[in-house]
Amino acid sequence: MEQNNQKAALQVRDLSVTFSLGKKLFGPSSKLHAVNGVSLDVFRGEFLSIVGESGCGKSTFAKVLLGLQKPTSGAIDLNGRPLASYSRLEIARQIQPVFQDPYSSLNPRKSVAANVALPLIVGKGEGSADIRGSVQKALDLVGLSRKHAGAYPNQLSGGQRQRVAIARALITRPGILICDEPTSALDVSVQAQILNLLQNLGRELNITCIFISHDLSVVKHMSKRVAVMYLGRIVELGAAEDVFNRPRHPYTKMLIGSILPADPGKKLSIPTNDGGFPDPTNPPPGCHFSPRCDQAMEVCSKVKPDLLRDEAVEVACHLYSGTSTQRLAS
Amino acid sequence: MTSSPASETVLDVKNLNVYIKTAVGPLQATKDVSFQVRRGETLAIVGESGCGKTITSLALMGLLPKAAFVQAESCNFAGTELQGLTRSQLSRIRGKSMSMIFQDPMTSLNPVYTIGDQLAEVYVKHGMGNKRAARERAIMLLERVGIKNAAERLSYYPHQLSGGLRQRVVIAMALMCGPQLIIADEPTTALDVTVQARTLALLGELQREFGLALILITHDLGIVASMADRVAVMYAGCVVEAATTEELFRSPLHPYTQGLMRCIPGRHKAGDSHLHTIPGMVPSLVEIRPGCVFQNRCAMAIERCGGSDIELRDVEEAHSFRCIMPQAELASSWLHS
Amino acid sequence: MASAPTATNTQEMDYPSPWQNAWERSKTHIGLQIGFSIVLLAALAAIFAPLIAPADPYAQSLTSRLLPAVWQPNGSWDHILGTDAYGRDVLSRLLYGTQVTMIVGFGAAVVSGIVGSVLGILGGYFGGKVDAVVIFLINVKLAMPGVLIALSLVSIFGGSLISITVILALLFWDRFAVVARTATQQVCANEYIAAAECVGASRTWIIFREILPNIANQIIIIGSLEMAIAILVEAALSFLGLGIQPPTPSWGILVSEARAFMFLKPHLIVIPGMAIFILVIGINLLGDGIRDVTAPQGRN
Amino acid sequence: MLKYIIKRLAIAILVIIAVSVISFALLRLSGNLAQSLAGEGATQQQIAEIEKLYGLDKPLVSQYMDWVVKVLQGDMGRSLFTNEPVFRMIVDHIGVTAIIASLALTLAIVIAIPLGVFAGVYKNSWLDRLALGTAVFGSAIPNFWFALVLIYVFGVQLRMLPISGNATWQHYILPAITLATGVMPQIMRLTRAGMLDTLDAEYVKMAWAKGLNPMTVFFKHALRNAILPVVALSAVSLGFLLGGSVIVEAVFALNGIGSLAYHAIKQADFPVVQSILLFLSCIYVVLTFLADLINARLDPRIRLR
Repeated sequence: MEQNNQKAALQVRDLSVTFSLGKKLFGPSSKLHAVNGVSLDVFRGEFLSIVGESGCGKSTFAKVLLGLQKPTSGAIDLNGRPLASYSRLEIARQIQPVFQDPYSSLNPRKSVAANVALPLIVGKGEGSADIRGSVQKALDLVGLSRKHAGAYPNQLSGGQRQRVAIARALITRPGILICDEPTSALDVSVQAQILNLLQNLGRELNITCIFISHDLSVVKHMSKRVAVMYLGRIVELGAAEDVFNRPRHPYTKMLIGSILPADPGKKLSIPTNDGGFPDPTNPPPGCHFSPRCDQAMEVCSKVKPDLLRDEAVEVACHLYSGTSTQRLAS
Repeated sequence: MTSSPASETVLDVKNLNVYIKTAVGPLQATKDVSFQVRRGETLAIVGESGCGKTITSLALMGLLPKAAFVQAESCNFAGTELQGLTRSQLSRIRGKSMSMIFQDPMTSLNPVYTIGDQLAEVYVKHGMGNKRAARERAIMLLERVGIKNAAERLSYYPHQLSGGLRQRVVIAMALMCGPQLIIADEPTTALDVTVQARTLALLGELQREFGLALILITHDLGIVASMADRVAVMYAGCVVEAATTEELFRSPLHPYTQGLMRCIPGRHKAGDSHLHTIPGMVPSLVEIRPGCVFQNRCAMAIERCGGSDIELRDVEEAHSFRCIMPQAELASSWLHS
Repeated sequence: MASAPTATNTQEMDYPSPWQNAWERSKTHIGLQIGFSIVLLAALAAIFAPLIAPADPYAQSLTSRLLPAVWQPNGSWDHILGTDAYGRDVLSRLLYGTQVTMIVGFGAAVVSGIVGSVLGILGGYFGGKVDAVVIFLINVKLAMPGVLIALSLVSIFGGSLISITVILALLFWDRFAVVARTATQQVCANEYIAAAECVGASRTWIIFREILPNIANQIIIIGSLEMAIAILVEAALSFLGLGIQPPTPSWGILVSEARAFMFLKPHLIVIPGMAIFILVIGINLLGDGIRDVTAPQGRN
Repeated sequence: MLKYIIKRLAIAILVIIAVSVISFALLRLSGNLAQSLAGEGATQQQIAEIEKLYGLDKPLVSQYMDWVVKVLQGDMGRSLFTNEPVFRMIVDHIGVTAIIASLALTLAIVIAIPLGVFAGVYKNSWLDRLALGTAVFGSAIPNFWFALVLIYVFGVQLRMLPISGNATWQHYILPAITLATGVMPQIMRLTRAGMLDTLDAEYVKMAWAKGLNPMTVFFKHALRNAILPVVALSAVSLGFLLGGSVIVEAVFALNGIGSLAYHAIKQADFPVVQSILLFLSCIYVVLTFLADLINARLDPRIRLR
């Protein structure tokens, strides 16, 4: 890999998360493979986006990285050491989240200052005098003023709340920020403010940012590298430019085709042959996308395609792997 | 109604004002909102949360909460003045010649009745035919909106269908009585992107096929660009700019419209460039000052903006905006951004 | 430092804390004020009964049996509410009865509140098997005929203040558990709980610092309702003779003792009955008022 | 659906087992039963004989097992005082209680549901205030005292209704009103809260948008959803009324299961008490199970899971 010389902040190998959905009275218990064999390197200081529709496993993946969800199998290394070997507080000092809903991500019974100071108080890293100063610095960083420190979350607008949530995440200066749909609950004009803020902070504090979103235009604008997920698997991974300019996987093409450009000249392109989103508890065999794919071949519904390099990007599709037909024969 | 020429105006709203009664007196939620929709035409009402776009649609349908009241110069729907209609007169129009599609298909279908019951209900209520006729029409429309095995699906309950399919059922329901006007309030916001594209495409097809007037309420300029013939941009209860879609995207005049368009990611090249932002946030109803509603966030604001209310100015046949700045100055500010 | 544009320049107002908001709202909340006054009055009466009661509530006098109240013919200011069948001063018994009522009601609400909330929070927070056990306990509790169990327990353990309080607490914990459990589940669905987990907060921290403050007002409201019900049930048990034991002046006993004379001296049952009724209404108003003024407020 | 029923059934059985253990244990807590049965001046030998007679000398676990086995065979034992079979006693007394409890529940539902519906529909109107006022009144009034007031007003002053015993149907009216007053507020409040929720729901807005009549919207679309939790509450209330009628039975001199239990408790007639507790719990469990079935019938999200 060309980026091998860069240090990986996070190294994810063959990660799976399986939920048991309770037993049926007769027959086997049904299982949901929310994340299914995901491998991914996240390099220090990069802005990586994970994109996909609801149910593709992107949020579960984020939860695993944050330690909120135990993986069923697979390995994650943080700075070269297994994530499991870190204590809860050590992980907290290095990885922090920004969540989707600014209306539920702050404790309504605590002031802004108390919400922001939470990581320090729990981590007991600094004395109380320092906490005040650190909170102030963190609020400055996200563009909030001193007087907001005494406010309560319900007295702030959605954008301001999201800034508070970012301040809380940054107060311990973590190396990695995981943003799970941080702007999908916000208005367009406010979304732009928050996106700019994240971009500035990422660059100036040299933070590794994992950005999870369903909004392709936001992802296209923000990220250097993109991973496209479908039904728990990464189907395409590469530099944003390559993925958006020359998508390879038919699902990526469909997603990009679904972007509605703010340009009346271009007319809506409709995805064809769309059988609809399959039942995630009983995904189609082989390539999960094959029933919706208009380029599907015989092999697609039988053999799971591996994520393989095709020029600049990696893609999990039989169209781009010459070996698959032979494998079917054998 | 007899058949009418394509240019016939289906809905003509003049100076619609909605007030909400509160403990501190009535608050004005929309201010002098005017627009028209013609047969076969899509009007998009676009704006951010709190701009009054949903209140406007609820006012048209007579679905406002009890605390709200309406004053308008006129609300003419296909020759009928909606203002002053009694509840029962209005309910003869609602669902029959004017129907509505709500945002969230997960909650807009009643969970305890079958799809078939809910589709047939509106048909029978409006005296379009008996239950058997309703059933046939329901099957026809479900097939038309792309639901396979329509006859069988009639006995399904909403929770047995996916979000995308439910929204198709809602669309079919809106079509049951052959309406002249459909108001769709953020019809695809709750759906996944690939489903959104298909649902919008379907809506567009149906509109052409049935010659509907469509009011599309949305916050998404992408949806506006791909669906609408004309656009009204709302901010803080006012229509700040109205134009044909082509015209609006080519030369937006109002500073808010311009700001909104610059905020969209993807207008720039990917990578380092910063997004344009509109500083501050949408004012709440209590915070609105006299004069221009956008003055406190506007980069071009001058003292005069805080004076009297700004009138809607026509620049071309179908393009009007609410700003005191000279048109040339506004146009050049867009070109140089 | 990053030079982020400031988010706002529009608001120059101060931000009042939730307590200030609640205080402001309570100034105009008449129900809360009435309820608070009634409960405060009852509490004062209970605390100062020995000082303000005109007579010994236990002192019997054969010569002054069933004396009329002051507004009735031949009434006198010596016994403002008259005397009962044993010649005891009714006003004094009523005042001392407030002690019993308040102690049993408040005690039962607090004990059941603690037991029920602990179970509910554990079930709601940990979910899974812990939750299944909590739900099962609630189901078992609901399936048992409460009043009969209480009567049996009183007949076994006797009718002392403490035993009545504990027995009533056993009767009422389930509502706290149900409410605390649902409230905890709702709170746990919020992202600030996940955020606290992500900063490495312990479970104790999350339960006491994140969850509890957010469900406290719901628990307090249930507490007020249960206190009211406990007062009613105590009175009923005492009325049946399987509660507080005579001659201790419980309001239920006052009614029960006056029953034999209800056609002759109706005021003897009307007064203690009304006392219960008013106090219970007061507690309900107070609880509803607390809910109204502490309900979280939206931005506009 | 089948899975749902089986799961409910399993839980119901577990609950009954737990209740039987608790009510058994509870009555063994009451000190030395044999001592109290034998009376004050009994000799050691007499006590030992009584222990043997009632099986009280065996370990608690086997006493419990013996009891359970007998109960399953339909033998609930005999009263220590009248020597009547307990089962017989329960059957003789349940009728009166069942009548007043179901009358009370019917009365409460007939008043509470329409009141709750219209209180929800016309929120903050005079009707809503009246409904809430009634609810506060009903839940704050001590029922033994209310019963006395009813007796005084209708029985003594107006001489309209009989006040004690159960000779005619009129005898049931005042007890039923008393009991209904206690459960009516809860049903009213739940109906009202349910209506407020559902009237706010999108599908009700949709119903308005379809041009349906107000009554269709309120009753077909809103109430049908709001009623689901009320069904469960009604079952719980009926169970509560059956076990809670003891006070009303005492005031109106009705000879129902409540007064049977009351006297048995006073006399420490433990076979009678524990059988009544078990019996009422079983009825409660059956009632809530029925409510679950009705709910499943009414709510396709449960039925078609």
